Amino acid sequence: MFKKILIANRGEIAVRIMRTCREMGIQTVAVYSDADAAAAHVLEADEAVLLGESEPSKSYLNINQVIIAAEKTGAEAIHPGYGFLAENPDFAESCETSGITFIGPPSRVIRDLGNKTLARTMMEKAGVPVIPGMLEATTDPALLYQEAERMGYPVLVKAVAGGGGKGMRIVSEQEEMEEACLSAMSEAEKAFGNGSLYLEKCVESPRHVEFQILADQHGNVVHLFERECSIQRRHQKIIEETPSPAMTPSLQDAMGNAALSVALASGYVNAGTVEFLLEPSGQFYFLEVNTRLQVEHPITEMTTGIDLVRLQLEIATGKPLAFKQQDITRRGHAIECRIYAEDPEANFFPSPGLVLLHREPAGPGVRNDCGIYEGFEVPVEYDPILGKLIVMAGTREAARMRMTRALESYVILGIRTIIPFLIDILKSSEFAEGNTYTDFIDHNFRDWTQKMEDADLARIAYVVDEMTSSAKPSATAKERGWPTPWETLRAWKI
Amino acid sequence: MFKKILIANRGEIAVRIMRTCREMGIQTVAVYSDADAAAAHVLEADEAVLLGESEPSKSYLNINQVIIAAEKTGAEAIHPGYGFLAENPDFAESCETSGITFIGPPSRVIRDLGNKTLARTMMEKAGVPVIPGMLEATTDPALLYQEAERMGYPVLVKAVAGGGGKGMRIVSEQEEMEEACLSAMSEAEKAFGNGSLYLEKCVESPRHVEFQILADQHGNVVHLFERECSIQRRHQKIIEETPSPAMTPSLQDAMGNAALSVALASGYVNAGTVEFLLEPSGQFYFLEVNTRLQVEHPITEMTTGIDLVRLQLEIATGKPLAFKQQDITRRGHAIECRIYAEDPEANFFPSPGLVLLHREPAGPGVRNDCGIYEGFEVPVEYDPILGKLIVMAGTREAARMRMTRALESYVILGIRTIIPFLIDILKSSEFAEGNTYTDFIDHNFRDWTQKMEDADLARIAYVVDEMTSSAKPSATAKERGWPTPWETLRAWKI
Amino acid sequence: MKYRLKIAQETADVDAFSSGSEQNIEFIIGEETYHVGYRAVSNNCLHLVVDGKAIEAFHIRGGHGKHVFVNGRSFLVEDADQLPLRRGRRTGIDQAPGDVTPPMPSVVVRIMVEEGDLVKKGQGLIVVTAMKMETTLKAPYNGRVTAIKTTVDAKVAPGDILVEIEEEEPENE
Amino acid sequence: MKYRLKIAQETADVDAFSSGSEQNIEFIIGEETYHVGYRAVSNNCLHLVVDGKAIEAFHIRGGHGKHVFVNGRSFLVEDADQLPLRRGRRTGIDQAPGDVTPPMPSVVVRIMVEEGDLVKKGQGLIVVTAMKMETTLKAPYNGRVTAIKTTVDAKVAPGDILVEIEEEEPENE
Repeated sequence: MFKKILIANRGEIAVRIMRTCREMGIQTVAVYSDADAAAAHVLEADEAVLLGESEPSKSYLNINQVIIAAEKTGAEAIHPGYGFLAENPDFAESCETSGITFIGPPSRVIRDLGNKTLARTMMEKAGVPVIPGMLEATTDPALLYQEAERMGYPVLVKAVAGGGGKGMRIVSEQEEMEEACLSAMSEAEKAFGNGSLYLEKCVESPRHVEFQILADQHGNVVHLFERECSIQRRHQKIIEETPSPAMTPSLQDAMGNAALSVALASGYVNAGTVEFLLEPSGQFYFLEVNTRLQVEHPITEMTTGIDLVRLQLEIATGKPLAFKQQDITRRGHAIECRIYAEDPEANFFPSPGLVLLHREPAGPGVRNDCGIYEGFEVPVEYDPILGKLIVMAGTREAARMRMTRALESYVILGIRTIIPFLIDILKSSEFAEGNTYTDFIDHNFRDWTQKMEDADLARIAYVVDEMTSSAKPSATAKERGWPTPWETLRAWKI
Repeated sequence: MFKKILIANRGEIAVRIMRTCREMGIQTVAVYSDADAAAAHVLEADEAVLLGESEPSKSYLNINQVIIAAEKTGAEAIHPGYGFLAENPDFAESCETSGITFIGPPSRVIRDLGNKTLARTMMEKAGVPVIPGMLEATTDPALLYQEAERMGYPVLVKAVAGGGGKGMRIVSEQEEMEEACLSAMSEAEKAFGNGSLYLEKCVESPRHVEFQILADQHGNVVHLFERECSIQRRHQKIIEETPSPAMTPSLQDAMGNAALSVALASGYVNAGTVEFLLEPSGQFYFLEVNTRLQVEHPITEMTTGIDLVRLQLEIATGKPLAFKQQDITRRGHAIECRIYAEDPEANFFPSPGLVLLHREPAGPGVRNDCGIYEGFEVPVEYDPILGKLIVMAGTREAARMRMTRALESYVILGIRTIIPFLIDILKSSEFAEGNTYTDFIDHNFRDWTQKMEDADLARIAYVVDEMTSSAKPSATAKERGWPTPWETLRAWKI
Repeated sequence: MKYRLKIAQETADVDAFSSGSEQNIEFIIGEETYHVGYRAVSNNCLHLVVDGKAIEAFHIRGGHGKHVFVNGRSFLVEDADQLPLRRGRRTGIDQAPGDVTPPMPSVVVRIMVEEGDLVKKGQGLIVVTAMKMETTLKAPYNGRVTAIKTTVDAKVAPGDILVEIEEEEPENE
Repeated sequence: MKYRLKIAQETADVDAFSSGSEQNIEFIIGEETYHVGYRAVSNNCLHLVVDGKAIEAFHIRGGHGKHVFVNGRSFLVEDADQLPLRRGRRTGIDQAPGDVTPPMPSVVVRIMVEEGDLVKKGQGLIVVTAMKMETTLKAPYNGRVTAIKTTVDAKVAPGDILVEIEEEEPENE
């Protein structure tokens, strides 16, 4: 096993990877940007190397700097986490040529599968059903308009190098097409360095169902069942669960086998995720492969009892899988909620800033993969994901109630989060009944607003604190030695 | 299902029970003493009723007060937790006669099994092996000395009403017998209101292995596999795990069947634990039945995926068990460490006082059932158990490493805890190899002292804080509005 | 004690009466009456019993008020009597009709109009980004762009007016 | 900066030199030298890099010093120059030979000797209880009980002398 590895990521996923490393006796090297000098992943690591300025391109996306950090610290391998360089084939290749083990698939596999249209062609050949759409990506808006007319609206504009909803737009009519293409291209160019787009026919009322796969270097491939990730806002998953409420034994076999075919067709190695759209009819379509650890991997870990990061490391050292498909069992029901720093009262706009108070939920079956702490300033430069709250229980209903309790006891003050929105979804009868489609939010929560029932309780708490605080001066952020939120947002003009 | 129940306990176990209640939509009523007005279980409950003074006999052991609290708040049932009134048959009977459901076995079963000598006789009849010993308890020291002479030292002095090591002494020679009997009698009288003692032959180098049982009101009985609890200090369990490192499939069958025989012989209902001593030869002896939820129940929950409190509540409402023995599977390996407020540098004497700083461990497979919080004053009146740290992982070794990491990241300042002692046990080769016998501590850690390797690091931290604190004044407990530890220990003279 | 406490856009009158016994307060908020028992658990945590139901409330000063957490929701509670008379409000995009201002600190990515352009209500004017998320600020009403007060890559914050638009057919003039 | 810092019974000289660059300090403690980088993460948490290895240290004032947590262990660190010259020490039972004093706040359960009794080293004198656990305080040497300064049910704390014993054959006289 490796003696030391570098984690080329930040926040909750870097912390999560380091925890497994520590449990395996592996030393960890964190990398960080100026904005992250006191970030949770820096505190968790055995060593930390400054990459550069806060702008991702100057730090977390800077391949050279990351490789130099690994060489300088003697790290034998690099775990890329998700996002940033995780699905960048050039990065994997740089690791390969520098003699550093990239903990993920070979660069060739990442390159093939990262090209969404090539991946579609490959899977079609392997007999895996794919959605009708363009097979060639383009940066020519005219070509996109023409294809959209041919296919008929609604269409899905997607970035060829995309993932996580970045550079993706649903366009329901011609008038919206121009701005959608321009803004998707700009987003994709920024996020992936590649603005090429392609179109897909919009599948109506689908579920997003994905299969976790594991493949070792010896040709052994297994899947670890599905995750349903239909609850999305702006094409970003916000709630994931396993099993999918729509799953049946025969569908699970069919989709599981399709996932294995995808892995075999692409020569996959290490952990990956095969994403499908599932129609109400039971028909499913291959969407794409995420060639890395998935944000929502913990729900698979909790229900299968398998530590995916540990297996990623073992596979990367050449160890064969110690189990076969039939040895893998799943138990109970797990739900994950992503905790985004977004203001549900201001159109879900991102809410960076100082975490003034942080009390985490706890208890049986509750796991909080968290990248913040009290006193941490959430930077404006990176994804708004603060962490993920995951629960497991015996049944879906017990898991739903457990998640509700956990969310209701999760205190984050100073920045805004989507927790109240998540609570209302979890409590809704639509979610309770498992009617989870990718248009769930638009359909059920389009006009959601913060419930004000408890506003009087908040007023009461305010006054009680005022009345009792003479004896016990309320510590403000300033008195606790922290800068106030507005002071810390570096160089903003107000 | 019940609409509202009362939890007749305090601290971590009361909090843990309330969490399941909340997830089942059941309202909770806490009870508390003067010392516990701001205890964690009071903060967790929907309602709270003051029982009386801090002395247990005037609050948590006051049957009338508890029944009145239940009646006043309209609680339909009472969960007794462990300790206090949990194994008091008079309390169960008072509930029965007041028309309140006691969440546990019928008072008759508690009474039968609480009489250790009667229980021995009952189990002998049922064909379950028991340890040679006295069948009659006594408060006459002379009779105890005489029996000890007859049996031969070493002997075990045990309280007939005992449990949790209270009123228990190992006596290896005649000279120690007098003080041992007097102090055991006094302890037992205090703890259980019954000072009667009996003797057992000391089994040498045994493991403590217990089976979790569940029985519904319809005659269905299952066991949920074993827990090994050999790592004990002063007859108090400090580390528990499942599976037992000594377990084999045939032994598991034999002991599991014995546990089921015990349940059937006693007419058991609800959750309980059958304790055995297991000799290196594989011979095992019935010790006693704990007729309540066990402190270490979480390791069973984590490996079987079953919420024992939920099942206790369902059984209490008359619901039949939804599964049979063969449906119950166990996965992975779980370890629990009890976090006692005891000073490992001062002979493990209890360490009550104010919790100045509290940072809980987190991460995959980590559960902290905790009854304290930052700013809480741990009372001098009650058990020194602050909580329990539990981990699960795929293998024993992975669980051992995970627990080590979790313990090393658990920060409790202000009071002393046994965490450094636990870390050294977890890291020892004897524990790693599974050589866990009830004399493990005496054998391997008799002369344990705190490692001072990190003392210089502590000095460095002290100085760095001094040097940087001009800019950022270090908040003392006083400045944070809390009384200092010495002020809070009510009425102690110094 | 009397307070006027504002949460989001709602200001309510709060009267608090100490009801004799030491740890009890009676509240009248608007039309509602609440009987409240309390205990300060720590500097940032209160245990309240409101009409018999226990709740844990967390609170901390920040910005112009106190952040308060109850029942899974957090609120910014401000003392309306101590607020500056007029200031840039943290609001949804639709709520400050005349202002084209970002809802959070962010960076200008694209300016889609020029001075003198006629714009329609809802038309995209400026795209800003924060935490890798882009948002389009839209025209609050039909009108003519009279000034663009920012540039691409500028860092902007709530309250900054980025575009000035003269309303075409003002309703109230 | 120079300190004399005491942990348990060990006092060590600590010299700290700011080594030019802003966030680095060189320490000499006894015979050892440490190169330390640091960052104050919060009021109670430091991120230290000691000879290249990162550690998170937590600290808070309490009692006569600072409680400090590193690598899973907590220490009470005291400034030896600022300690009262002589005070009741928090010690193990064997470490303060002349004192029969409880190690922690506790309650007297039983007194097993009377004034004038001859006692042997290790003989049980008094049983105290705290958190439902009983501990027997034992005679530190052979001698005669000259005074019993407590009663059953009395609340006692570290530093209180509960029994006075005149040593029978003092070694140093």
